[in-house]
Amino acid sequence: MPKLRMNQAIALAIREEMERDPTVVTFGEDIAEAEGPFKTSEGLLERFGPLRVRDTPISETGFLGAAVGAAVTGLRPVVEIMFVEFLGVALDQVVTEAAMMHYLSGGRLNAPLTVRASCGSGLGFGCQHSQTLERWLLGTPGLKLAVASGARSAYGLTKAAIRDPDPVVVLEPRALYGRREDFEPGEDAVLPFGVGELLANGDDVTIVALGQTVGIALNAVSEANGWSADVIDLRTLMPWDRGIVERSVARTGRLVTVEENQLTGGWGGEIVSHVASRCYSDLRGPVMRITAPDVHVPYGSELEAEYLPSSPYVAKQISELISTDKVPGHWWEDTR
Amino acid sequence: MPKLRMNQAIALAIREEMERDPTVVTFGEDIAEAEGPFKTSEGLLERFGPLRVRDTPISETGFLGAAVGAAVTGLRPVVEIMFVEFLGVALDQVVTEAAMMHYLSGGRLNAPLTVRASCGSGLGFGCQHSQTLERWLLGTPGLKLAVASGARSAYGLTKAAIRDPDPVVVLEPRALYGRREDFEPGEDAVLPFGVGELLANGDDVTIVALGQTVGIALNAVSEANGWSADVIDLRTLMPWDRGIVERSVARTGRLVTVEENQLTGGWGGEIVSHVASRCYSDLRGPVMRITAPDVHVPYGSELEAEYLPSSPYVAKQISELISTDKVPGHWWEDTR
Amino acid sequence: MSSPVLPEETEVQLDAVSRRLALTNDVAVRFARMVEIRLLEDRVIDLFGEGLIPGTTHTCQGQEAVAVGIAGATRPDDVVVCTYRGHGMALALGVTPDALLGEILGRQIGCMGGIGGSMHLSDSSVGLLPTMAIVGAGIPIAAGSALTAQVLGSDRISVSVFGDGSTNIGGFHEGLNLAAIWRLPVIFVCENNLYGEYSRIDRTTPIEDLALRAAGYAIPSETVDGQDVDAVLSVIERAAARAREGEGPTFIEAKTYRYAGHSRSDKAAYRPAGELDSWLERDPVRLYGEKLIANGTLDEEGIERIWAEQRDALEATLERVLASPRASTADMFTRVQASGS
Amino acid sequence: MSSPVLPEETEVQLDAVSRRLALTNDVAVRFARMVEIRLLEDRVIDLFGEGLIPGTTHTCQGQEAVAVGIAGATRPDDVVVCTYRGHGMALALGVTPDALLGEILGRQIGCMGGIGGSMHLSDSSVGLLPTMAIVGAGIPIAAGSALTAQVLGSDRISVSVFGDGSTNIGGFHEGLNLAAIWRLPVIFVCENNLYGEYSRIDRTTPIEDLALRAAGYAIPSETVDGQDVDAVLSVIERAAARAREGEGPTFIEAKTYRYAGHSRSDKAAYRPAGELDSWLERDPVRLYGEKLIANGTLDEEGIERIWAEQRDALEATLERVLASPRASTADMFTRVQASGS
Ligand SMILES: Cc1ncc(C[n+]2csc(CCOP(=O)(O)OP(=O)(O)O)c2C)c(N)n1
Ligand SMILES: Cc1ncc(C[n+]2csc(CCOP(=O)(O)OP(=O)(O)O)c2C)c(N)n1
Ligand SMILES: [Mg+2]
Ligand SMILES: [Mg+2]
Repeated sequence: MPKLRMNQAIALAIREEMERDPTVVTFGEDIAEAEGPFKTSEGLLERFGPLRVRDTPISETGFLGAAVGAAVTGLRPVVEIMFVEFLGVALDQVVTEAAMMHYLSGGRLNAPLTVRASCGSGLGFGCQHSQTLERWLLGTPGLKLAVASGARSAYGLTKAAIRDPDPVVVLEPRALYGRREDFEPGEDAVLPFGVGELLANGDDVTIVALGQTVGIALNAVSEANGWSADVIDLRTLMPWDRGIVERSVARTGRLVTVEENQLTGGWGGEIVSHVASRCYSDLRGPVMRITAPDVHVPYGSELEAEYLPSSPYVAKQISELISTDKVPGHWWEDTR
Repeated sequence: MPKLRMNQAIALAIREEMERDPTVVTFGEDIAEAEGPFKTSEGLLERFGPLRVRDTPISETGFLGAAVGAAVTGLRPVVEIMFVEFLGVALDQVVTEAAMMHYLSGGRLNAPLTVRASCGSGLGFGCQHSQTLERWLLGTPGLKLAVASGARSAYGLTKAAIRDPDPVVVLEPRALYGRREDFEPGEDAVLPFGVGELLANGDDVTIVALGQTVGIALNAVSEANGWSADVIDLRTLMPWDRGIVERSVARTGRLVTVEENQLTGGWGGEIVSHVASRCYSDLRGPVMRITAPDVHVPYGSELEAEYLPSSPYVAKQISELISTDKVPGHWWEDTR
Repeated sequence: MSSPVLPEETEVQLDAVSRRLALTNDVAVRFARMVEIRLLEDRVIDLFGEGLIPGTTHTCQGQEAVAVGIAGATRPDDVVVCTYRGHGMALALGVTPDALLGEILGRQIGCMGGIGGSMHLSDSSVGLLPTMAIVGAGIPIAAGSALTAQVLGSDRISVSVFGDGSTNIGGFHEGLNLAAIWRLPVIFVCENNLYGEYSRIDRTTPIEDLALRAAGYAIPSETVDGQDVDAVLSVIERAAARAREGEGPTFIEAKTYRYAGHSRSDKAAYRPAGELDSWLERDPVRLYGEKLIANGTLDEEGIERIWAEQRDALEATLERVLASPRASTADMFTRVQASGS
Repeated sequence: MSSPVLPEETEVQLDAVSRRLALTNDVAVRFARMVEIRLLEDRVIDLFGEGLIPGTTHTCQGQEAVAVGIAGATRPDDVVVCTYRGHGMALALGVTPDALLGEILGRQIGCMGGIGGSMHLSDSSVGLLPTMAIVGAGIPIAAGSALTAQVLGSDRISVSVFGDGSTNIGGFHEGLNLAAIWRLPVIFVCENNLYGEYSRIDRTTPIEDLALRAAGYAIPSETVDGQDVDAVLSVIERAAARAREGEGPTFIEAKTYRYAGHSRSDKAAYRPAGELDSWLERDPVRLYGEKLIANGTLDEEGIERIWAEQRDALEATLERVLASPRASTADMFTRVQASGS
């Protein structure tokens, strides 16, 4: 089994899909000659040439729009948005154009488009280059949304996204690009959308995590004292795996989401609301969201580390939840 | 007391603020000479002249960006986005630029900018002109978000937005522009942000509504059979009035949100999550979200009416919740 | 002429292709199509006035020659991306009046099933991509459909149709630049009808000659009389030939005028007195009729017959459409995702 | 010189204004400032190399003359909007090395309190609006700050500084068009350093002469040698005079070059052999030093002394900054909203 870094796993996934299907093309800023600002397209230009692997001008609306037009006429474009924040200048093409193409063609056209975007905090890029921003996408009918939690899931989700007939956004936590993971690439590693993964088993609480917080949640559980947890990597937010969460909560009776987002408007609200509403009778205590505070992502290693929920913090909050059956305050409710 | 249509109330609010403060300016597409596509700036050009009341080219990024630059250097721009969907081509200027200006200036600059956008379904404009899209904004640190529910609240929120030192987005449900409401304009009618309003009193359930669903919820309650409800117009989503909701739920023991959004990613998730988490011991039944289905807004009066939760539907869902202590399925869960 | 964007062909779709080919091959059909567009647009305004249709609509009376010129100079397997002001373009490309009125009236036979409405037309059998209601959005989308042809090595081209007001939005700039740097087979057609909504172009755009903007991307440009269908046709033919030869994009500014207001509710009171009248003197439908008489293709009577036939056909269509089933609740759900919902 | 954007002045802020005025009034200071920028940028690269700083940085060695020229030709109450490649511009405008390095090193004395980092500088006392890290975003923002001057009837102007690569994004197009149609007092300065990230301009932009784009908005333009501080200064002075007279925007393309890679991790291997060397021959700092010697303002020894002084000052600054307190947890919360959080 090769030990691949997450960026290598992504490059491999794209390469394999381009081999498999001559309609797959890829473009973005500096992804061809320079092989990607995060080296997620290493070797692709050399292998597939400049017709299928292209650098673009700094024109997110232009090249996302081009991807939409290409997708509905027979290509499967994979486009890179260097930092997810840059979608802010071109969101329209993803959520108002791509996501409506199937509908607006009376079901005749598909827009099999993959938008890859790096996201998240942890590398000191400051407030305009460190967010996750699922909230801009979550809830858009016609769109799918996946979040990688490491090399293996990045590989499997990227391949699934490229094959999917609908537009898909895959978020890639930037802090994980350099981390290596052991896994066997190939058909069996393709990950279906809408299927979460149970990464740890336990009795007292169901922890739902996504992207960068999957590792954080697993570490928290390994430090847990006197309780055990199911840890679910949700993997896709649209669609999301209600079944795996419901089944787990039916056993554990408690739900905690661990997200990288600010508290307000994060994806955790969706999971927590669903469970509080539909699994009420299974609950033996309040649902809880563990998140970052409602502030801009600060610059600087220490502050950024405080911003993101840490494993010890997650463990502490869950311990308190379990022992008191009350939701403890967020750390910043004491701090301020 | 004048009986004003909502669009007249908005024009009056802007006019009064422009009288009061010479730094208030307003611009947008066809808001000056044509007095606004929805007549929300009637009389402003005539009264204040072309230096302060301007038509713009079709350049949402250009004129929103200009509003940001004007706001941090001494003006208070009020800009109109004709349909909230058009923010998709320029979201960056609102959430990544305006909302970070105070932070990025080390607290020295303010960006007192008001973005007004019409939103919502009910007029047959089709899927790209009928959404509410609070989700693009909700959770953005540094931004405020208000939603009008009629002439009175539009007036009060618009005036508060213009006076606010932070960037504010005010959403105006388009279907309400033509509805008249009796109220007394003036200083006392300015509505503070973060303060919800209790519009009906009851014992069995707390209904939280916003924008167009406020009227729907009130109608539902008036049709209620065997139960009564607190109906809260939340008025602002950032910040939102936790206190009024918590106090009400402490009495009623039940929470229902009624929103115009699709189920996934709507603001209801935020309210419901908070209550399910922090007011768990007050609850005597599951929390419930009443929403539209996860589809594009359909064209055509009948389908559009089905899409939006109706008063009878709201009443029926709540009756069932109260009588069974279970959350009934959404209407489309049977239909499909 | 077969195309990867084409799924199973329905009867209506085949009809669209024959309608398109008829227009390409027969100048009388070209004239008839212009008449059809004019009559249908007038009727649509009435239908809205009668309260039969919710929402809004954007008609194109006065701009018929641009639509028919584009359709006549391109192939059904070429791709066209236009806007919410798309009825004329759709009919010209071959979309049937049934499918068009069906869509506007919310019927299942509508070209997108009756759940899109006037602003959202689509027919992949004649290359009409969904018309989008966001200004400028279609411009890079058209570039992208040209990218498909370039990558797959086909000689299909794309045509992007948009208004004068749309040249001020970022998508215009980015779409043209991308098409230029990638040498994509796409024709940008700006229908300069002097107004973006209620604003005259000189109040939003500091230049008169929009071709100047094309120069900023090294894209060759031509300005054409948009009221002369043959002039439009030949300028598009030249641009199409360049595109098919791999010589990249062309920018065409068609000078034209919309007779009606911007949308259903607009009475266009902002227009200077006499402006409409002076454009009516160069009405594209009448001009073309006169030309066909002059060159002996038709006589007065033939012209009159076409008007009459089209009038009758429209009323028959409308009757059929109004009798046909409305879009149903289920239709809301079934086309949200290609992968099933 | 007082400005509505100015709150209470701190010592550091006053210092920034004097630094600015010194530069305006004294050519030797102008030279010293260019040296300061060069040394600081080199040092920043080292600090990142040593792992002392997280994240990324974009330095401007080779582009010093543009920044100093702009600062020298404008007033402290004018407004400047630049980008993430903003260290040089900030220093030129007067921001102190303490405030700049403090920001980069995450200290409370940083010009935005140490929670923004290298890409986010700001000092309203000398008109530097927050530098934004989104390409093109600052262009309409600069237009808007010029709108303030126009509406309030002041003669303040705005300068928008951006790179060659940024001329391909929608915000550029929309910002220039709006400034033109509203005749705003703003100067658009494009620092054409030949690269946008790792892409040479000819691979993303189909024209060589960016002034062509300005013509698309009827904006007058000038191209200037960006390595010659006096040339930059005088072109900006002309544009500023036009703007203050109410004659609207000007577009200036400054031909320049960045010696370092795009950002900390970029070794710039994509550059053709010899390109850097040929630009180094026209190094703006050396050229200006030679000019000052030639016209008798300074002698060789004076030049050497300035380099030595600046070197010492930088090390002293760095020591002070490293000894100063880091941004604290509370700082995360206190500046999210003006209305208190
Ligand atoms: C991004 C965006 N902004 C604004 C609008 C509202 N709008 C619809 S059509 C229109 C005018 C477009 O003018 P033009 O491009 O000249 O086309 P025409 O309507 O004249 O055909 C405007 C402003 C929109 N649909 N999308
Ligand atoms: C909207 C957006 N897209 C992409 C980027 C990533 N990015 C940062 S700098 C840059 C290159 C900009 O080049 P140019 O405008 O020439 O300025 P320079 O860096 O040469 O000063 C890119 C692509 C960004 N910050 N924002
Ligand atoms: Mg027009
Ligand atoms: Mg550059």
